[in-house]
Amino acid sequence: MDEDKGGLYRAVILEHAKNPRNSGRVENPTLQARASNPLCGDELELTASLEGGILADIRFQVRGCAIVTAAASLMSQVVQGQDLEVARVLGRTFAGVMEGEASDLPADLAALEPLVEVKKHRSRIKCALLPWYALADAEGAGG
Amino acid sequence: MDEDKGGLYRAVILEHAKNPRNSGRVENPTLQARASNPLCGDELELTASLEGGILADIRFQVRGCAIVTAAASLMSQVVQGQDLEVARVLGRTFAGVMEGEASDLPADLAALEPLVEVKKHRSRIKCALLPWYALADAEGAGG
Amino acid sequence: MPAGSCSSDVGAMEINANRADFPILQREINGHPLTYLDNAATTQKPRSVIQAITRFYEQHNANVHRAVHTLSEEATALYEDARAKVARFIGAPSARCIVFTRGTTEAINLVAQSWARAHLTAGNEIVLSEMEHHSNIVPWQMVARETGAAIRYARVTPRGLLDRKHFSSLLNKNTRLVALTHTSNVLGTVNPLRDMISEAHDLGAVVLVDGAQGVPRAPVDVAALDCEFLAFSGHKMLAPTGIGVLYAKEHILASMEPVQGGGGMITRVEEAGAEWMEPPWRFEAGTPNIAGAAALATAVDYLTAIGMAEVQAWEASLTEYALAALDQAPGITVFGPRDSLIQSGVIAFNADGVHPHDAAQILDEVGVAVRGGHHCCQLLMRRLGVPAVLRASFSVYNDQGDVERLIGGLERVARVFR
Amino acid sequence: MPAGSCSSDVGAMEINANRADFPILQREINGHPLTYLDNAATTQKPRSVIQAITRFYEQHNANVHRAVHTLSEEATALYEDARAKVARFIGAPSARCIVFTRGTTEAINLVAQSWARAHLTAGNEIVLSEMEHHSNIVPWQMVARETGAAIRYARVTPRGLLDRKHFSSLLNKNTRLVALTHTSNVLGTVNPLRDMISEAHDLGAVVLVDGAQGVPRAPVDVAALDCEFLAFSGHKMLAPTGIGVLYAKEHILASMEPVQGGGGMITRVEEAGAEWMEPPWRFEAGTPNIAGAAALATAVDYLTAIGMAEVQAWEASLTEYALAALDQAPGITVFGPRDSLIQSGVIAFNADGVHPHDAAQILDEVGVAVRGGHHCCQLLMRRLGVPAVLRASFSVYNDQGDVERLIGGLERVARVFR
Ligand SMILES: Cc1ncc(COP(=O)(O)O)c(C=O)c1O
Ligand SMILES: Cc1ncc(COP(=O)(O)O)c(C=O)c1O
Repeated sequence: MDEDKGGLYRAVILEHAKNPRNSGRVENPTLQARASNPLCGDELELTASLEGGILADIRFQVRGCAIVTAAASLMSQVVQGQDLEVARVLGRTFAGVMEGEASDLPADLAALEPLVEVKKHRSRIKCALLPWYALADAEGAGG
Repeated sequence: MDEDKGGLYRAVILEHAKNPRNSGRVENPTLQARASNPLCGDELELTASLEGGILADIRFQVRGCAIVTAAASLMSQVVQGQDLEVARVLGRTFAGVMEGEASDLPADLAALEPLVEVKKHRSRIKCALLPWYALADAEGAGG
Repeated sequence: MPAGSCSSDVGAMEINANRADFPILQREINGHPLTYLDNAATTQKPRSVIQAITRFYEQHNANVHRAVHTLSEEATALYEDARAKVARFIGAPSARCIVFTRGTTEAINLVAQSWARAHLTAGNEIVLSEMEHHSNIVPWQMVARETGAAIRYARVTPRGLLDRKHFSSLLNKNTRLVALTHTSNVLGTVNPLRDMISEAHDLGAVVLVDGAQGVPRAPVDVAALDCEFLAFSGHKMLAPTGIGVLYAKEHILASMEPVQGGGGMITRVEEAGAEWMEPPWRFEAGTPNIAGAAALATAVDYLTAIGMAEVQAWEASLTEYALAALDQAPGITVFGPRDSLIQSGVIAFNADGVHPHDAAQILDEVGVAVRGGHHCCQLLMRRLGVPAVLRASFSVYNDQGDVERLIGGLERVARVFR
Repeated sequence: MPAGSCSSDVGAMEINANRADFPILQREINGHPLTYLDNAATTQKPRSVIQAITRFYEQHNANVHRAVHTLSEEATALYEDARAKVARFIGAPSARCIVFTRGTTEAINLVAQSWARAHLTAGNEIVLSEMEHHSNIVPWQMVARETGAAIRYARVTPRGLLDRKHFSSLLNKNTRLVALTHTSNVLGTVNPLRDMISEAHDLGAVVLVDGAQGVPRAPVDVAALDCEFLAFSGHKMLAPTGIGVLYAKEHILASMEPVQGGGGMITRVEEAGAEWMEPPWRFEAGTPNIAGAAALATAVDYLTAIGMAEVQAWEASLTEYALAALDQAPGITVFGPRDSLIQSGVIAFNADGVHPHDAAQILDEVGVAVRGGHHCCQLLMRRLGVPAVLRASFSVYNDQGDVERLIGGLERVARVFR
């Protein structure tokens, strides 16, 4: 198996893991969630500012493996500027693909293609989905 | 396997099972015990009259399989008129043979030879030993 | 492959094809071919099940969960796929309703220790029947002693049926739990569970079904039965020893505390305490019998390929044949319903004047394996008025030839003890 | 047959002969030969053990106890002989001290639920250590909650040793139970048990040893240790999943109530209650994992033929070799004693800046199976200050080539994450 192409750790995953997009915290977030996978020790915090139902800004702070870090980074790019409820539907669609219920990624999730390889590795699927679980659970911050 | 020779149910065992010697109860016993094997439902009562340490009369009432019935019958013949403590030592010797610790029956237990076959059948060994356990446990009756 | 087409007029030849799948049936016992009729104690295993174990250890062996390497992923998939397959086999809505245990006994004890200990108090009643296996009595006695709940035993009729009226008379608003066997392991009696379960539900009781004999012998559908719990053992349905199943309704499982603590059932451990995983994993502390679960899935495949309705029909036809033959045999007393419509693959009988252990031993001398004893049913023995009985019990590989060898053996028993 | 002569200067060639006995080592993983270094999770099985299972099902399968037919006599003999063999293997005075369980976890839970529940009350203390596996923590937390007893955790030093002084400082006249691992499943640390046990005994405490890692890796003699209880798992010592052992001193076992009720553990059942069989059978309700016990005996034979002292020496030599190699490798942090005199066959480490799961996954791509995670030791992880570590662990079939492939794999990890 070539080290840099294919497999779980293809270049784009590694690139996102090393330089995660939208990393950090949104100041005065209007939406917030924590998610963790105690079995791996992965922990993640999502903060976002919601403007009229739109995810105007979304950021992640991740302590975890390359997959969960890249998944959060890729997700933040996909949902940035999206309607929250639309984004949550996208999350369920992605979960369906990863859990083998649906087979193909729809066009609006094409950016997540590098993560689909993860579904061959049952024990890691949760790493790819953790940021989406956080979005599903996120609630208004501070109030 | 021939039906009448060898095996567990050789003629002498069957004969003792059908016509057990010293069957019944001693009246006013000075020695008495019950033994049972709840796993098979076997039950047995030993009564004896002890005269100066000698088993002057010993009888068995048995509800159980052919092996336990024959074992009680054969034993009663062996110990009838014996010193109680000597008889108990014989019981331990016989148990040693049946449980595979000793290999040969001593001469004074030669009459028990037809029972030795039982030792090939682990689940039945207790049937052959039950009357001897009763003797080991027997206590003075009525007082 | 097992014969696929055993309709109700199933012929010996058709299902006979199965015999070749069971390596142990080649064995000779005391110079005679093995006639194995002790299936209610444990069944033999088809080659495919034995190979599933070998394949696991030669190709996939690893511990489950929590590791990312290939073997562990494979072992986890085999283990969790087995759970899903077992769920489908009994009509459970989800794999999350399936807890793997060592066997029926552990499954029942789990319910007793987790569910019953939390829900029963003095004044509550548990209804059992006199035909229950000790494994469906003793756990309730233990929990009754702890909680102060009382146990009521539904009577068995002289014909060996559960006394339906007596059962109804025992139910009342204090009845919290009803635990009944699907099929008696001594008499073969099949209980009218659907009806009894709905009667128990009407009074608000929870129902556990002991499926140790029922699940291997007939189609069992938990959705149709609507029982809260179903317990059964792999080793009585062509699978290995050491693996069994507790089915429970999902919301009940979710409300239950674990009984054993350890690795694999927690999400977080602190010095002061731990957080449980969700069911079913919460109830599976420690390394499970992984190969056993994988091989149970193979046994389910084997039975499914035959069809459980066909298994049931085949055992009914053998039971009828054997009942008729035992009726002809002199000096044989048969216990139980003697009716293959309500009797499934198990027959209890005695040879008059011969202790069951002696009869079983003499049968063994000609290769016929039956069991004599109380069969872990001392209450039923007392009701039948005997210390012990002989039991012949069938599985998919038995045929009329086995019954004939049993009858021949019983003639020998009579000759020896004539 | 395993190589018989592995003295302390054991050469790779000699014990290498064992590799051919393990069919799974022929497997390729992602195009690479399998380098199995996850032995602390579960070991692979030699052909003789796999064949023992097959032989059981092809020739001897029956339920144990209570039947007189030949197969049942044979199955019972295999099962009870296995008990005797296990007793000899650990220096137990009698087979009656050996209870078969599913594994270490169930063995510890049995002691918690039977012995500890009966003996502990508020004010009593249980002493554990921070390096215990969750299976030697959670059962005590559960019993502590029920009884009001308190748990004290002996600290682990930065070097990964049990803090001997801190341990002593925890012992007092309220200490009823001390439960300690023989060998840490993360750090490989071997605890000075003899000494600690006699100190606990001086204060009147009872001692349980978690032998899950120790029994497979070194000679363990319960008579010499003088512990009251020893728990271990078959699957970590070349035997199948689903079988394990609780050793207990005979008089203690005789004083203990059963935890599970059912067939095979009673002498008499009445409507109102039941009478228990004597130990060890009292603790084995239901049909046990018969084939598993028989195959465990074969695994004991396999290990005995090598010699446990030789196994220990071989693992020490591999540990030394691996520690030296990991020290040379750039960007690797090793945890634990780093001293093969007090470290047995298990090494914890991390690749700097790489999450253990990512490292384990990349190692798997070249066929190297190690485990990354908390290894069921969250308390120890907190003490080490990391969420997870990588772990390589050895068994009899590993050799220096495996270590070299691990090191090669770690270079690959560094390249991927450079
Ligand atoms: C009706 C019934 N219930 C329970 C059991 C106990 O099953 P196991 O021994 O597999 O736990 C048996 C079998 O022995 C049985 O026949
Ligand atoms: C030290 C230690 N204790 C207990 C256990 C639990 O063993 P099992 O999962 O076989 O019950 C393990 C293995 O996981 C272990 O390494």
